[in-house]
Amino acid sequence: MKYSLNKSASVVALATSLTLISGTSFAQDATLASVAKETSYVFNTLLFLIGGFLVMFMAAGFAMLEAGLVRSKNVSMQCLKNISLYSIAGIMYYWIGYNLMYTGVDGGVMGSFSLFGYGFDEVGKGSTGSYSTASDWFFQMAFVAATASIVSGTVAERLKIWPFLIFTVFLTGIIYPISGSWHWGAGFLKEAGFNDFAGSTIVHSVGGWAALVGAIILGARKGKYVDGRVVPMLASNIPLATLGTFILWLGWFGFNGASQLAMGTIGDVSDISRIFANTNLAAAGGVVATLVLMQIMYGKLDVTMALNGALAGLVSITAEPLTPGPLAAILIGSAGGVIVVFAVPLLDKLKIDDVVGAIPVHLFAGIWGTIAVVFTNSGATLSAQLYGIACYGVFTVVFSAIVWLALKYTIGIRVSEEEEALGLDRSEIGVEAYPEFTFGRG
Amino acid sequence: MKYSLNKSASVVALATSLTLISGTSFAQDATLASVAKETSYVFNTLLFLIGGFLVMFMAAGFAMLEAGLVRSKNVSMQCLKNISLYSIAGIMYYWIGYNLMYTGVDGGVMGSFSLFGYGFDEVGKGSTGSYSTASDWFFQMAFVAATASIVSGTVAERLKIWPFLIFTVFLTGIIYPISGSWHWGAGFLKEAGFNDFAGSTIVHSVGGWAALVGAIILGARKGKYVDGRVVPMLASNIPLATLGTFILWLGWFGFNGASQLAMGTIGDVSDISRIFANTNLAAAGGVVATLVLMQIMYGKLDVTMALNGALAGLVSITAEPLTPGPLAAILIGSAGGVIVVFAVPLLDKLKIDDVVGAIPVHLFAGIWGTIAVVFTNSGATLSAQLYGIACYGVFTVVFSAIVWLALKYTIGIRVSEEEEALGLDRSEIGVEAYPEFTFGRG
Amino acid sequence: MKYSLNKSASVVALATSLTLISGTSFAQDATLASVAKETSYVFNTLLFLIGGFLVMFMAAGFAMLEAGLVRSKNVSMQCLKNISLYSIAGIMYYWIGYNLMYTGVDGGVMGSFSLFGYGFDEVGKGSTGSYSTASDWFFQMAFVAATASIVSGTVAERLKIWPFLIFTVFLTGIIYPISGSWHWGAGFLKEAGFNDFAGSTIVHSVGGWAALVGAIILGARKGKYVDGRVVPMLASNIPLATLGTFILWLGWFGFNGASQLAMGTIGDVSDISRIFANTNLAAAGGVVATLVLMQIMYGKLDVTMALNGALAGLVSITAEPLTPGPLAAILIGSAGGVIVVFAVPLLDKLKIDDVVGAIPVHLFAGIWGTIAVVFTNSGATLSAQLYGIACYGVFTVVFSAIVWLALKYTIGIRVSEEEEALGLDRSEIGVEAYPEFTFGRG
Amino acid sequence: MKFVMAIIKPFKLDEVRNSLSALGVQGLTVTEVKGYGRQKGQSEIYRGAEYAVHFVPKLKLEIAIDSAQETQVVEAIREAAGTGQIGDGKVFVMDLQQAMRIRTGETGAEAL
Amino acid sequence: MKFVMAIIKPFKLDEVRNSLSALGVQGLTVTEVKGYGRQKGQSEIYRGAEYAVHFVPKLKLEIAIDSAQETQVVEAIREAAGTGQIGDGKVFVMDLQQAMRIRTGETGAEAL
Amino acid sequence: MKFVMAIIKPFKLDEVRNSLSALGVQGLTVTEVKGYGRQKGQSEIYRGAEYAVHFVPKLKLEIAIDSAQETQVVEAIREAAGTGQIGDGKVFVMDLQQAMRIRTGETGAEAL
Ligand SMILES: Nc1ncnc2c1ncn2[C@@H]1O[C@H](COP(=O)(O)OP(=O)(O)O)[C@@H](O)[C@H]1O
Ligand SMILES: Nc1ncnc2c1ncn2[C@@H]1O[C@H](COP(=O)(O)OP(=O)(O)O)[C@@H](O)[C@H]1O
Ligand SMILES: Nc1ncnc2c1ncn2[C@@H]1O[C@H](COP(=O)(O)OP(=O)(O)O)[C@@H](O)[C@H]1O
Repeated sequence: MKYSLNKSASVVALATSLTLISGTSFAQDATLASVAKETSYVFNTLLFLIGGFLVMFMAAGFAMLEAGLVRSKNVSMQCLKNISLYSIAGIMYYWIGYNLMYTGVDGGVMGSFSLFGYGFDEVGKGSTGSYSTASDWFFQMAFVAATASIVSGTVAERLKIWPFLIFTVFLTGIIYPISGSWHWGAGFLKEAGFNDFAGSTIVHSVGGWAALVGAIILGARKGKYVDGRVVPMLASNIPLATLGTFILWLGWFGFNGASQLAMGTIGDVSDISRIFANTNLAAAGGVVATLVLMQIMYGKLDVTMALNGALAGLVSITAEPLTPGPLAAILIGSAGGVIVVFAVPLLDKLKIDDVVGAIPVHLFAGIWGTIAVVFTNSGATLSAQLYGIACYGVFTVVFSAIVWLALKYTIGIRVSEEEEALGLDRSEIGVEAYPEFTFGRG
Repeated sequence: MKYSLNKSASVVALATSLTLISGTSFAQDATLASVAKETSYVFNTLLFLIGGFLVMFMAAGFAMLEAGLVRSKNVSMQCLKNISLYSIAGIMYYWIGYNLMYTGVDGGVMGSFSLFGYGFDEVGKGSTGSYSTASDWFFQMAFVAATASIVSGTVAERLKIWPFLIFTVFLTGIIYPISGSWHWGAGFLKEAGFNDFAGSTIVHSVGGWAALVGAIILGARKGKYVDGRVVPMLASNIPLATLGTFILWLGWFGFNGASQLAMGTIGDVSDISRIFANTNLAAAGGVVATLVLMQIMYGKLDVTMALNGALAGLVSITAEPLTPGPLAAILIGSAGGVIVVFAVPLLDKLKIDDVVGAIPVHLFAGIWGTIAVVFTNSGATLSAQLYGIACYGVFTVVFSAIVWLALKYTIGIRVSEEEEALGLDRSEIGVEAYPEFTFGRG
Repeated sequence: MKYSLNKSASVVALATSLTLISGTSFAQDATLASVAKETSYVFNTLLFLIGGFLVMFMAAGFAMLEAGLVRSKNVSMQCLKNISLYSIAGIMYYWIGYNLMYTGVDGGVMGSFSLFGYGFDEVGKGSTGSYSTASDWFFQMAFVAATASIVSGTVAERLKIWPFLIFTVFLTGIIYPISGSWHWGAGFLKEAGFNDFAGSTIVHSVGGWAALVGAIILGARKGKYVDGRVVPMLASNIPLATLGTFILWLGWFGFNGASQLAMGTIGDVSDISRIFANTNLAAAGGVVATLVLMQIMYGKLDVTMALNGALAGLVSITAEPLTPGPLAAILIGSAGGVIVVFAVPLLDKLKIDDVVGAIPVHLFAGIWGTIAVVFTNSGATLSAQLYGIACYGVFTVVFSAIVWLALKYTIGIRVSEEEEALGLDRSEIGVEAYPEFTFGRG
Repeated sequence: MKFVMAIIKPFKLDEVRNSLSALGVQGLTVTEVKGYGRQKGQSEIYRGAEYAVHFVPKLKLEIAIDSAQETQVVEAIREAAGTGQIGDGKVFVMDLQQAMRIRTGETGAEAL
Repeated sequence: MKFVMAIIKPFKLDEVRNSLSALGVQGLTVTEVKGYGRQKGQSEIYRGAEYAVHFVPKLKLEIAIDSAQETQVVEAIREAAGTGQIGDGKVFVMDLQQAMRIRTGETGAEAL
Repeated sequence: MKFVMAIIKPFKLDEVRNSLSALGVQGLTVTEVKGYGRQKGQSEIYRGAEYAVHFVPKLKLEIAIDSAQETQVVEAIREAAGTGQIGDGKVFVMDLQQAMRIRTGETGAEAL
């Protein structure tokens, strides 16, 4: 922001100076100012568009990650859930979400409710603001979908398709937009001084809480916990999970970088660059931390943990990717990796069956990242951060519990034991993911 | 465009105003104008480059989609066809295509024919126009490849490799460029008032027509239609097909967005933003429409239909991604999804064997999208749209029928029954796609 | 460059002209200049960011390519190696690499050594240069990782994980940065007139040399060469390898395009456009050359060779993607494809076991591309090119031999015969890549 | 000695293996198979076309045992593998003339 | 009872299954196998290296039948699976001492 | 005739095939199987949870031979497949009543 001030300042300087010698100052000022304004408008909008398509691609990342980590008999289902939730998220966020989150919140707890109330700039005309309305909508929409993707991974392999899609409608149309408005919509948490740059809490923890509640209400997969023992259910396709992780890593540059919300000045684009570098270093730290820790604790590496470690590093830096120096970014990300190594077995001890490790990655690392803001951002206070974390936690847990339970006691949320044994691909959608590779298997 | 006018207007305003007080108006005007011109030149070129690499990546999307939808014994072939066609498309479009399409059409039926006639701007110097020549070539080239990818999916699992590559030479070097010139090359259809913003007809229907003719001349796969029954031949890898669909969805932002052809003004970049949002909503509509319809009609969801639905939604909005409002975009895309659900079984009834559903997605939805332009774009007339659709249909059908038949009666286009049973991977290229996953299968 | 000169020229023109009539020239000049400077600063930085995320994504490309080309029992290992090496590369390049490569080389053989010595621009303030420091770091970092990825493919299926990661530490922290400084760090090779625009030698050959030395010291996979016969070990997943190749192709636009290092002027952005077009045509040439040659020599196509051909085409054009015309680009790339077809069997004759063909693609085609510079770039001399190639070869061979041998005689680098037979996934990391697809196989 | 072959539902493998080892069976060999029988696969819909699935996934267990164990073993399989549902599978018994442990060359019952 | 084992070419499965059910055979079990025999796999080229494929994909059918049906069944398989080409496969017949339906515990011919 | 069934370690396939063809065995059929026996799979760790791998990958060879060859064949397999390590596998021999070559209809030893 500082820079745009400087700029307009100099524009003014020019205006005045010219006023002294001619009546052309207005035209002059207008011209230079308009060139500068137009340029920064284009840059800001371009940032949203690039950031938007990168975050949109994260939907593919989640789909591949989850498709790779579930057993082959549930892979088609995971693919279907992911492309469906991304589609529903877009429609819901247009239909009611965006308004709930961004219009007329002013320090309150939610925006205005209006169906299809949201319109883009007229064709050929831009907005009067400093970026295009549609570009902002597109960018914000991609975030909503990420929240829903987090849930689908945790509750995989036993949740019916339609209840999941209905939950997605509530999550993307109501839960996320309302809670999002508290901070990004300039609601009460903004005023309370809560800081969450790109959504460690607003996106990732919210998704994580919803997933946690879902996992508890749904129960573990049959045969996962037998007489105290944890029975591993192996990932069916490791390279697919690896690809998904890399795609998410790529998308995260848009997720964090474009959350700078402006690119038209030297200051903004340089901050975006810091964010890119920090985001990458945090993910790298997460990976290396899991490698070292797995070797120490188990004497063996585990690729799925390394993948979770990368994502935990990314989630950890998301609340504040700008202010940390490179070393701080590495450390913040590494802590995320450490969290994964300890939290994954912990959840199993608690018999909470999180198929893809989304709860450690998105909820726990999300909380950690939100707290870690205070280490590098002097503007943040621990109390405000904890307050924000608590607000999002309570709201999401309560609201999603209501939706999950309502679904459970109406249409039911879980497939039958036989269907679960047979696999959701055949029982729910009748299309096996790899009909030829699993000859003789359900 | 409006905006660039405004801008130069103000530049002029300044020029004049200064003229009153000094002889420096020229330098002054030149300077401001040159800064503004340079900036918008960079923006426009950058748009082509970003759009270009996004559309280029669609080649990977088609490859994965097709590799996922064919049976495992034909997967390597599908991969080879896709990387080869993309390569051939680039070379042919440089060799003769671009000139045929864009140079000296002026209202006619084709551009000038000249081998290697196309040159890029000199090193260090840009073009005198408002964007770099090479950036435009790169962007346009990526479109040609898409057309060829459409064909490869439909005729999969029975077409020999070389005849396909030869057909690709004609399609990308002659059929597409000539027909493309009619509208985008400012040929007779442009003058006739035909509207196709990003290629529902010019790219997708043309590919679809060529595929349809190929499928008919080639005939169905052995065992696909036995005594009136349709024998399903299951997709071998659903997550791969899902990935391909997501990649195509991503690429479509470049496909439609960069077809605005300029990004240097508030108006242009805001229009691109509208296009991004509409493109996403149309795809979402296509997915949701197939979900609901499949549930109603068959009581079961089918992930491959949902994937086709997303693509049909994208093709539907491609002819006019700018003028529709968000709701209209959702509806236009949903109609594309509906088309898929009905057209896929219909083609089977007609014993037209379209392995990946490219004909419903690209041809039928392409026609629908081209017609749908009239609902939101006041500049378009139904008659002109139908006229354009017909011209492209007739030309592509006739021309590709000639090529397919010529190939059929010379080198032959179809593998032997045994080879087909054994699979093209082993019979034609000797490399199985998954040698270890299909132990004991041909 | 020329263009920025023009621009400042005109700015000066304006300044002077105004000086004649008022004391406002300074303010005036400053304003226009600052608008222009700010704009080009943003463009240049944006180029690094876009180029950076495209090159970062190449890590996924290498991962998929290698995961697809190894046998299924070593796929998890390949995934783990790739995500780990990318992470280590980032940390090492931040820790010591960047300084070694870019600070205070001035014609020498290496930069300054300082731990964590590298800092980004302060928050909100950019650099005083023409782009953000962090954006440059991010872009350069992504290149380092590519070098390490090249190695991992060649030595796959028999190298232990930890020795590989330790080698990666040396390669990305020391070998690459030091040798890179010679040319890109403005070291002695720069002064010697060596030309390598985007790294045919600096990145690809260096990776290739390190891989070659590793392959020789490590020895071939058990059973690969039995009594004079070459025993093929088939790729386990062709579509994955195809996807990896397409991702690399995509990333290469960032690799070569952003190596222009500036985008703020008509000249620069137009040059980037030339680079995009040439890069694409060279890859296309590589593919087509392998197709034709395989048909002639073996009467059968081989998809894995076509994939290698695309990459060889890309590597070949990397040393000089700007000056060639389109036809030259096609020819330079085609030669890369020819190299692959002959070099792959040649290495087998020499019993050098290169699992993924990285040596022909990155080393041989890299050397070819570096030599080919002289055909189109009048500034390059054959002697300087050969001198540079030799320097990089000798240094990398010696240095990496030392590291490989040190590892071999301390912790050991190769798994036991049984472990190799069982597969690295189970012996080293205990997670099979496709536990359900390879029922009954080790 | 006897060669017992059992076709069972895949998810029953662990139960069967456990009850066999309870009987002191030291080893067995499992193969993935597809079964055709009274239990028909559900009819599926793919891209709008209905089709019947003739084959159902099963596991085949092969167990070489001492003749004395025959009845116990068959009975144990029946109990462990039975669900009462159609498609539970079969047990077949053949005569085994010779068995040898490759590692040691032991033959007969010691080899099992 | 008899235990019939047939090694056939994969694409012949449906024909064989049909002609067997025509004979009233109620069930059978299919396994994917690789066969080594007179029919050699074509020699392939991979990355410039030629290699011989020793094993050819086949399907193995296992059918427990009543002894009375033996000749019919073997004959039916021969007709349905035969192409006259090398590699058509084999039919092997062994003695089946006991059969049991897990679901019901029925034994002997009723179990088939 | 005899029906020989051998369970071996996967990487021993080529050696066994070679020594059998040396004996004039014209054909055999291979199946991928998982074996349970004295050789326990190593215990693995997945996402922090330890688990025992009960089944080990093996290959099953089925070879129909003339009775006269029985000892040679069994011996050849033992030599070729043996490593002395636990888990080398087993050889089982059953009586083969009938064999037929589908292509020609030849029966008995000529069919092998
Ligand atoms: N005659 C047979 N020969 C070989 N296998 C058989 C035979 N009959 C049935 N089977 C196997 O047993 C399985 C179960 O038989 P099925 O008739 O479906 O149910 P049930 O065993 O309850 O009668 C079949 O899927 C098939 O694999
Ligand atoms: N002696 C044998 N024991 C077991 N299986 C055999 C034997 N001989 C052949 N087979 C199986 O039969 C298949 C066909 O045999 P082959 O000799 O190739 O052709 P044909 O049956 O026409 O003589 C082989 O692939 C193998 O699976
Ligand atoms: N009683 C049995 N029946 C069938 N297969 C068996 C039997 N015992 C062992 N096997 C097979 O032989 C393989 C090797 O046996 P195992 O006991 O592990 O080692 P060893 O053969 O050295 O005693 C097992 O994995 C299993 O496939």
